[in-house]
Amino acid sequence: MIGSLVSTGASTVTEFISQNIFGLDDPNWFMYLLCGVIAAVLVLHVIAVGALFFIWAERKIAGRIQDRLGPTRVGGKFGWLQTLADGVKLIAKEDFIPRDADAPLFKIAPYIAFAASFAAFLALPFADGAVAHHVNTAVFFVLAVLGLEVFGVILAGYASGSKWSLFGAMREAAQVVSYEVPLGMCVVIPVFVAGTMNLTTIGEMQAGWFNNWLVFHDPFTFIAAIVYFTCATASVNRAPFDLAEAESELVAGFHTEYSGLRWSFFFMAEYGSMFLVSALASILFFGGWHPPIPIDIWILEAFADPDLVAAGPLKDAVPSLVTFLVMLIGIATLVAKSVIGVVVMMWVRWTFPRLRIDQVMATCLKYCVPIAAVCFVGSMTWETLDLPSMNTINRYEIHEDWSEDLAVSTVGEDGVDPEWPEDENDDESSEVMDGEEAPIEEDSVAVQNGLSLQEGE
Amino acid sequence: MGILAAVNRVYWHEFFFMLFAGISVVFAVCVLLTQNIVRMAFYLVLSLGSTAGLFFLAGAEFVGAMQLMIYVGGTLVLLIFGVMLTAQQRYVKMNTHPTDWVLATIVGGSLLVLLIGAAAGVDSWKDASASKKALAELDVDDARTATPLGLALTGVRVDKLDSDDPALANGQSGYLLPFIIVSVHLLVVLIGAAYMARTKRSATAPVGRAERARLNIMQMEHETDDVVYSASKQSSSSLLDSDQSQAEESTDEAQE
Amino acid sequence: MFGLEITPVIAAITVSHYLIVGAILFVIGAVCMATKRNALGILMGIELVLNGANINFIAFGSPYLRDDNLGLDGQLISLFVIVLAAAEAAVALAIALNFYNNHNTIDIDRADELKG
Amino acid sequence: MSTKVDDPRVIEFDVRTDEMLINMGPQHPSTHGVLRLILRTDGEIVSEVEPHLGYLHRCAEKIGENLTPRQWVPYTDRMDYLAGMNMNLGWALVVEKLLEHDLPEKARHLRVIISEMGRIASHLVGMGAYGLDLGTFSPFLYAFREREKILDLFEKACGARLTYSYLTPGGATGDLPPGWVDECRDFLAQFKPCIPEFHELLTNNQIFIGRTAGIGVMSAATAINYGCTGPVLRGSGVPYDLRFNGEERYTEMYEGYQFDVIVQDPETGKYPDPHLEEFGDDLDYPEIPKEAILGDCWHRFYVRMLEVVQAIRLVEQALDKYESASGDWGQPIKLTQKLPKGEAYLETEAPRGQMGFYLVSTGDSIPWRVRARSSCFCNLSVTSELCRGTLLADVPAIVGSLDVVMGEIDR
Repeated sequence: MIGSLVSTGASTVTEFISQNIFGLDDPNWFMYLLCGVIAAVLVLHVIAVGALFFIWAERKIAGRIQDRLGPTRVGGKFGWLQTLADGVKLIAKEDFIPRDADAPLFKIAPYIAFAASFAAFLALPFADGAVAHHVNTAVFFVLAVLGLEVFGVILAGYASGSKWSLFGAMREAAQVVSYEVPLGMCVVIPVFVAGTMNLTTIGEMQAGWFNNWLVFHDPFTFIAAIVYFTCATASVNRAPFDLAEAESELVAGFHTEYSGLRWSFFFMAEYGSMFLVSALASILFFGGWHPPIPIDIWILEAFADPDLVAAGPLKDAVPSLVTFLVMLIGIATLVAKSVIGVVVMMWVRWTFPRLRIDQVMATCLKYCVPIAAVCFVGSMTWETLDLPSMNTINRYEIHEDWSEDLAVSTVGEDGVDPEWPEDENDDESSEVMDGEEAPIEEDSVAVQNGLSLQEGE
Repeated sequence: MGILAAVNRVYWHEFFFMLFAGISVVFAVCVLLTQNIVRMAFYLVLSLGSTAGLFFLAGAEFVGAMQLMIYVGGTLVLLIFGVMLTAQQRYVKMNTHPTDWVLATIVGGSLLVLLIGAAAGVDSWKDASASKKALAELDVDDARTATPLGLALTGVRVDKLDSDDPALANGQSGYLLPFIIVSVHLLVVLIGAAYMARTKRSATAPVGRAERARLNIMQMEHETDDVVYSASKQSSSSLLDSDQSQAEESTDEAQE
Repeated sequence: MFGLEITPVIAAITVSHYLIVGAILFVIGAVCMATKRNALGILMGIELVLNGANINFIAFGSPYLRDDNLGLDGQLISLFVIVLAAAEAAVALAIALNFYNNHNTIDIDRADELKG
Repeated sequence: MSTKVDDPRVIEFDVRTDEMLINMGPQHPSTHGVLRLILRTDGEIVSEVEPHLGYLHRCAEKIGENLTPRQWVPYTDRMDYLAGMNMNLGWALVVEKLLEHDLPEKARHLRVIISEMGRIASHLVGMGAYGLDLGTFSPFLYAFREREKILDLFEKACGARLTYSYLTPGGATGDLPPGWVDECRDFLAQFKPCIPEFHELLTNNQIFIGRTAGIGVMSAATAINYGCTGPVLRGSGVPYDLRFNGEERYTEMYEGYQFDVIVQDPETGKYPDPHLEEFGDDLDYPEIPKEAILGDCWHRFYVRMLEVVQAIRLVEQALDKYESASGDWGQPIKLTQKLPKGEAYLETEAPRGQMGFYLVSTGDSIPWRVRARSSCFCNLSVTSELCRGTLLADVPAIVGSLDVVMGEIDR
């Protein structure tokens, strides 16, 4: 039960700590609590420190784009500590509630937005094994929880008692609800190419050279990646889709009446979400925590014990310190890729004018949804017909070091897995697709296939 | 180390169960008691969200995520409707008659007693040893139900492959037909809802729209004292061609 | 000495516990449906009722609680419930909107036009 | 009970919603100063807009009736504070008209240089701030970067950056300092390549076109009926520029200059070809997008952009003429110069349109009546006509395209 709830990702760490520091064979509740807290604090820092960095970066990037310097004073030449100074200012600011506001909802709204953004990080793997909570349906979970952020915005807009805020909230609601459709469709494409909703598995599949990234799987995934990024920009409410806080029309939209620390919580949530959708894009399309050049594989191969290589996955054949090192490289890679995504969002923000609400809706319904649907069907056809792909996904390599049981293999779908003859697989899958009864004579294959799927997923 | 060893990890289940169940029930009661629609919807979100926590706890990860996404996300729409339909008179209250409360409490209480009696009445449901045993044999794989669920919806039950029942062991008896029925049902429902939400596009609204607008404006004028509007100042005579084309364009936008 | 001899404050969670939570949510939802005059409030009551039922399905299908559990069937049925609840909410909201368009309120007690 | 809304611009919705009255301003990010717009909205759709003025009223005209004409020059600076030079010019010309004072040749060219530079500076603000209205921040800073260079030149000429009081009745307060002409040429040389950048960032940008093309369409008849002038009028296709059509006392200032009135040719549907040889071929001007309708926000914006080019042309010609001209920069009239009995009215083409000053004198050195006819006041009055039935986000776009300055409206 703990495994599925508290912190499976940390459970290896938990065992490590309890065995080496406290000398316990079986980790007890205190260890789990400790490791849960550690995981929570680490994730919190991704958002809090991330927001500090991104706000600074946004100013610096905006400054450079606009032919000026940006912050230069606080914290030395580059103004590193500008955000911190701002934070101090925001904390010291008077935190008032308008007379017409619905006070309880007004107070709680920023925390809802922040908590949603924070909770979505729960299931986001930063590298193989570096995940706060290993959710098997991580993609789904992240999208679902991220979608809850809009609650905070709507409550803020409603509870402020200001018409501008209400406008912002309504725009945000319409926008986010609409953009979840193409966003979900784009996310499903890598999911069925990989055959799993498990982000760790999807990430591990794309190990190796950059042509293994799912964005290069077929032309449709390539388009889907672009559509995903567009829709993600819209769903986290960034320019040119930042209608909820359109300052030229709505003063400041949903946070018109907010000030001080509560206001800054909205911003932490926004920057957290930006990082999150970028990280999700990296994992789903851009190779996750694997560098474009397989440095991590080379390191593993260099340290691998030749006797163990044949027995199982590469990671089991190397000293744990090397695994840890590779994990750190992976985390750095993923963070770098996500930062690139965030920087692109900033670049777009400081370049383009804002769209109008009907144009935002038209972009979603007239362009993003049909394109995503076509990509969905096209990519599915590509996968079903087994057309040539730039990817050489070797699914044998996939394993997750959070569970020993899964170290064997993950089974591919139609014909990708060389273990089974292609024709049998195709027969099986086509029959499944047609909804007909599986022939009894192929029972054994069905059993094998089904069990393996259940096992490896 | 006695204490540490004593508190077995199994108790996390109890802890989180009580936490989620408590939040869920408390906020459900809040939904019942509050009269403000938006707050009601907000409490419902919390209640449904912690129910999703219960689902995670019971090992139904996919259903839990689904609950978050669809149920809680659907409540979002409720919330918006709440705001929209009450924006004219904020914090609208519709008080229930005390008799209704008494009656509802009596009936509801009886039902509750009955249901709890039934829930606690079956011995095998209360068998803690089973759950302890299941927890002791905890295997993370058991929670990995997304693929079996998906296959079941396409008609193949991979989890029944080792069943004793030969009919089930073929991996048949999936949920393909219900799945298709539900899909068609959803489609029909969405089309129907979209159709129903449209009123007849009429210039003759049943309850005078202009009258309401006028009343609103009078009220607003009272609030912003220096605003002077005459509600019936519309001149269609001075329309120019370009303005008409603009109006048509705006109509298109509105239809979108 | 502080070990397992202490009687646990909380008994191990069984199916019954889940059922009781489900029952409470169900009853609250039913009372909500009965007492609210607001159309959206009634809709929320329905959601609570369906949710209470869902908890039962999940509990019976949970491998953690019983050996002879429903397995995937429990989860599948609750999936269908969720989907149908979404469909039901869409229709109900459309009705509420239509009602509001015609009566300028969402107080269902005003829906008394068929009264003789 | 049933009612019918007659105005087809007010849209009947399928879903019945309630109307809201919203105050946009006077403290609102995109109302260009202290303009207050009261919007009657139905959701996102604006059914009525009513501008409220007077938050910046400073009794400038009344003050003018208590000061001598030269003393009142600084007050004209504060009317259209983004184009103070052009305001100075208008007042100087009308006083000179009353005095029947003629300028030396050099002073005439100096005035062309200064007022056209002022036009560039003013249009740069209009352009940058319009980007701001549409939610893009960067063009604003690019525009201000260039404007700052013009202000540097003005500062060298007269010592002030905003309220110049440089062109006064009788000429200017001083000659251009040595080397100024070359600096001005340098500025123009480096400014010309910036124009395509602006076109790329805004005029050609697909989102910009989507936000402006077909929005706030004003027919020529509406523009004339409301008394719109300047780029707003020319954006609707009316070829009216006071530098051509104005009084002789004003148009003779531009005698011998080559420039075009920026207005769409009704036959070819094109603007005067800005591909002038002196600009080289690297200037890439955008085609008029298909969505754009004559008289919409895009056209008003584009007219301003092209007028900047024409102003550069004028300045370049004027610099040459200034260097070779005879005479001096013109001596300002005495502070207590007696005005002849009578009245005078003259209109000039300020960046935002026709700026008229009216002066009645009883023979004293202090005018009996001073009146300013500002362009923005008339341009703004068309707002409620243009905004009816648009979306909320179009209101800043339309108001921004009219490019109003509240100082000039309220005076």
